[in-house]
Amino acid sequence: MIINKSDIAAFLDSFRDEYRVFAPAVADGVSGYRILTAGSELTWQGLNTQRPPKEVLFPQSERLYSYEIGANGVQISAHYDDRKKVVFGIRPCDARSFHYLDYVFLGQEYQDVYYRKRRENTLLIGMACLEPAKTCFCTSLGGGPFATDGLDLLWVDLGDRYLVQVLTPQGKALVASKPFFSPASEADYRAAAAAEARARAQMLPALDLSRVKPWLDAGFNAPFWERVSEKCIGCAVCTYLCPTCHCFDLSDEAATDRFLAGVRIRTWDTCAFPLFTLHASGHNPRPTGKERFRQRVMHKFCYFVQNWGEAACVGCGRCVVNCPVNLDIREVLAQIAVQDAGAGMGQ
Amino acid sequence: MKNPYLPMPMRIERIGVETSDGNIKTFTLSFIRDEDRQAFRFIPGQFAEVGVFGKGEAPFGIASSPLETERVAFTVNKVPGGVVTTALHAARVGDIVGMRGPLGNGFPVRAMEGHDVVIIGGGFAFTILRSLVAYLIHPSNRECYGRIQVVYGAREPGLLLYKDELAAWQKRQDLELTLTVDRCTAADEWTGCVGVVPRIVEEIKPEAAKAFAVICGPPVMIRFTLPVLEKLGFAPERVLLSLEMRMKCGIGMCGRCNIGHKYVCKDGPVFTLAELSELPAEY
Amino acid sequence: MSSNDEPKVIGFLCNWCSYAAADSAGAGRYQYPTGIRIIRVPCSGRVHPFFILSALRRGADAVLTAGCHPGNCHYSTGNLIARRRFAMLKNLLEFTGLEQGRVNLAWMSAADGVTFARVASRVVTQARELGHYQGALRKQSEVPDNG
Amino acid sequence: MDKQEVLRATVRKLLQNGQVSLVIGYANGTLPLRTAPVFIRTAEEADLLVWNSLCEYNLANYLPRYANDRIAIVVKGCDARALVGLLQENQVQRDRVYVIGVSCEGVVDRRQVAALVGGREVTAVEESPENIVVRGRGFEKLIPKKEAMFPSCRVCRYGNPVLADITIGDSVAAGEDAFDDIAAFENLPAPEREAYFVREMNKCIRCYACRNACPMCYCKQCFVDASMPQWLSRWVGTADNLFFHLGRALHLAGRCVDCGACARACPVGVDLMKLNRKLIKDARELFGYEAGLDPEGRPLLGTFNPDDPGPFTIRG
Repeated sequence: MIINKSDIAAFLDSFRDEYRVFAPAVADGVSGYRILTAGSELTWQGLNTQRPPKEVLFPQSERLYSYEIGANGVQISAHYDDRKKVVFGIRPCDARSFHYLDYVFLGQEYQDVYYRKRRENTLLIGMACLEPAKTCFCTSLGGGPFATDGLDLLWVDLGDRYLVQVLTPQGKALVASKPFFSPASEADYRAAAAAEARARAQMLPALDLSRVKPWLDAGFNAPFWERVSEKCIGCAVCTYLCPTCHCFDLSDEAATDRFLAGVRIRTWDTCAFPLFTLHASGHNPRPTGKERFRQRVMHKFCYFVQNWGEAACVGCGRCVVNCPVNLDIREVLAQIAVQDAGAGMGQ
Repeated sequence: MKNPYLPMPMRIERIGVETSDGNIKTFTLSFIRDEDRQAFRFIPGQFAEVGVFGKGEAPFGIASSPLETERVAFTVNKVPGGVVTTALHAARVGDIVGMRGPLGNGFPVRAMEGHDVVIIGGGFAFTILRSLVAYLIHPSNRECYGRIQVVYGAREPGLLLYKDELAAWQKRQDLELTLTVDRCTAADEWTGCVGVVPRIVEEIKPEAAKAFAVICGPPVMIRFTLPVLEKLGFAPERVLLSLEMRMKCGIGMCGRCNIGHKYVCKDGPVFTLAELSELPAEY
Repeated sequence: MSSNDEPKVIGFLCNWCSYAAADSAGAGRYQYPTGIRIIRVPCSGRVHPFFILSALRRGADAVLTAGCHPGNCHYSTGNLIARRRFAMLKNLLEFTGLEQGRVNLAWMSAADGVTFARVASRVVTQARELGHYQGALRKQSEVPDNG
Repeated sequence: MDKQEVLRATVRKLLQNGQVSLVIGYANGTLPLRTAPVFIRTAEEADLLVWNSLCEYNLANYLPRYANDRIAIVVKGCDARALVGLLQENQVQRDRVYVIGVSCEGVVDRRQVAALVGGREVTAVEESPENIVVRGRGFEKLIPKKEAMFPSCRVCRYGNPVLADITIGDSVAAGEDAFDDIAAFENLPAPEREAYFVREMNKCIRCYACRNACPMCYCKQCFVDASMPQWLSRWVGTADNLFFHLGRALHLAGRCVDCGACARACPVGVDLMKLNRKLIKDARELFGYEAGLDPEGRPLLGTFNPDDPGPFTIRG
């Protein structure tokens, strides 16, 4: 299908009564997926936002429930968010990240109800990447500038209009319910295919990760980790800005204005912090930066693959761009790929 | 859909001080909601997140017997700097706390049927072993298992948990209980063994051929007991250990308790020695 | 602010002077406002900046730190350390927009019941005029889509 | 020889003759506009070292980790002041560290450059003594260094390392810092100042990159991680973010050397220097104190003067 660019503001505004529309935008100098109050606010020109879209489904801080203890026990009320949402202009790599979050929050014995309620009520309208950045490496991880995984619709910018690729029944229903779409022509499809070829050609060659998992399987004790992690300062930039990092903390906040009442909150947490694994006894299974850095790499490129069949990385490049000391995960992976196969076997 | 983050409200029914230093207390909790009481079933070795409202939650192994369905007991060691354990120790009978669980895998009590069981515990970690022993010796289960030997050690007599129960167990014919302490004074009037747990295990020489060994205790005890079990011929598949890790969610999502690709909260806390040898030694 | 909506003032009072002064204010029946909640500290030097930030963060409308006159510290120099630290803290807080009068420092001696009553009244009166503290240390940015 | 060649030769010699076993310096990064900290252990690796205006990190940050090694470290003027602070606070032993000072004319700030090119991706950069040229898809821009520089560098008075075993490069002229930025902000009405900080704090994601990039933030347990008492909520919001940044700034009062490592590490551009430079200004104006100049000196807040000003004390 085709939608004209002149109709975009009206298209976005048509959601307003029923949905909250999230789209990439800059506020106070920081880009992220933010709620649009009017379609005309859509001004984003860039590729990946600084803040990852995971926060639409998994906010950095959220209240899980409130409690109040009374004479007859405790009143517990959960805070769910089941409002309808559209994420407009999400990049293919970011959309794939939701697929990984789904494994963790929806694919196990217990389901994360908070995540599920948001996820079920969210439509994803993707925007193909015409000019991937030099820090993009989605093609190394099975994605691509026009990848469709996880999306309901994928839009391709054709200058004065978008070609709309319908990917799910929800996407189909959405297109059918709005008066802005018309059938695409053969020429439109050819233009989109050419744009994809151009975008792919602009990307750096994909990393060969075939040797990474096999080496990591045996590489836990390799001396490699000492040096590769040496410049890491142990902050949370890479993990907080990662669209697939899902680790969190649970804590209680007592109300300051009432006795015996408060909330349980969930906040992002990270394997980069020593407190993450510190036992109350003082013992820490990951006592130094080396173990913590190793955990991040292992979790993404070894353990996650073992548990779910895919690496927990979409190649969005946020960690590459934002690392305060230029510890580039692409370089780490490239180094791993050339490690001696037996190097990690020793205890 | 059930929300795994919502705690069951529980009332503290009894608080027993276990040790002479007062740092270990057993909290017996009763269900406030009937539906929770009816739904809560567990196997020995499972744990629960016990929460003090306003302070937070921490994981504790369930110390009571699975066959006791009216109440659930946890034995809590007060850790300096431990927010939840400190708050629990300050709690009083009648207070309301939260509980989420049961969580984790528990001991493979079905697979252990038809076998001898050698239970080796040290210090505070004995709490889940108490649950296991209570389960095994219950009249409805006892005949499913062979010989049951228990070795339980503490630094000194005053630090042994569940003293009344231990006394009752010592009188039983179908349970061989050996208590040991690292040291004691005359004032303790101690009549049990003196010596560290690994040595006692070596002395009593449990038969490995058709037995499971279950070990819970401080790392140093485990480190020195494992070679003893190996020498006695215990296969790594039949040696069970329960691990401790910092945990928050208890359901494999929050990401902090993994050892390699396994999560202690959902894949454990009970692992066989064979399973552990496949994982990185990061615990 | 109505009279039953009194400001909350946290007073960190040194054991050796202002705490005793508050006591003697009571004994001497000098009136001071009920809105001041007293926390006894061993020395004004014990009052870490975080105590003051924390008080504002968790509900105080104003904070008073009171210690011995310079030169009279029970530990000889605690109050002099406190004075420097307080200068940096107060300037920084006011730089970030906190109103003057929210954080205060006063010196007094143990016998100064009258002084204590006057200082306490002044701090509470100021706080009453300023109204409840609702500044940046009390604001909670909401995650836009958190139900 | 240019500074970089002298630097490499110096390091080669230090490693060859065994004077040190490790050198911490700068190497080329994987991105334009970036260098990366590098840890060098052999003379051959000395060629990895670079010196240019992208050497933005304060490498003194890594020193406390290597308490048992004899190491050499490359420092700019501000980094040397941080090192002095660490010596003052007994975090580093002077005789274990060989200090390679490099006179510095300021570092390029990626954020300034990004603003000057409208946020477009920079794919290549070239440096000349006066300018940098940045290129990206469909653009090329020549930027005078002064404009691309980190703001504190523009008024830096300590381009020449205050402490060094060897100083590379000619001495640079000292700048003049009248703290105009802070003074201007002080003159804004209080509600405006508060609104500014509310906006800045709302950006913060509490990744603690600022803390971890700071050489003076070496506490074994940071106050943000304390649980008894728990000063901060885990909730990431205005109030607790401000508590964190005020708390951190106050911990650095009289210790911060204005190197800006925190601000450059921040992924979301929180204006951290506003807080830090206010405290630097006050320390200078109220107590005539400057951090990181005297290894034998005592920290500002660990000492006092009986005549310290106290105009703020209230009377009954």
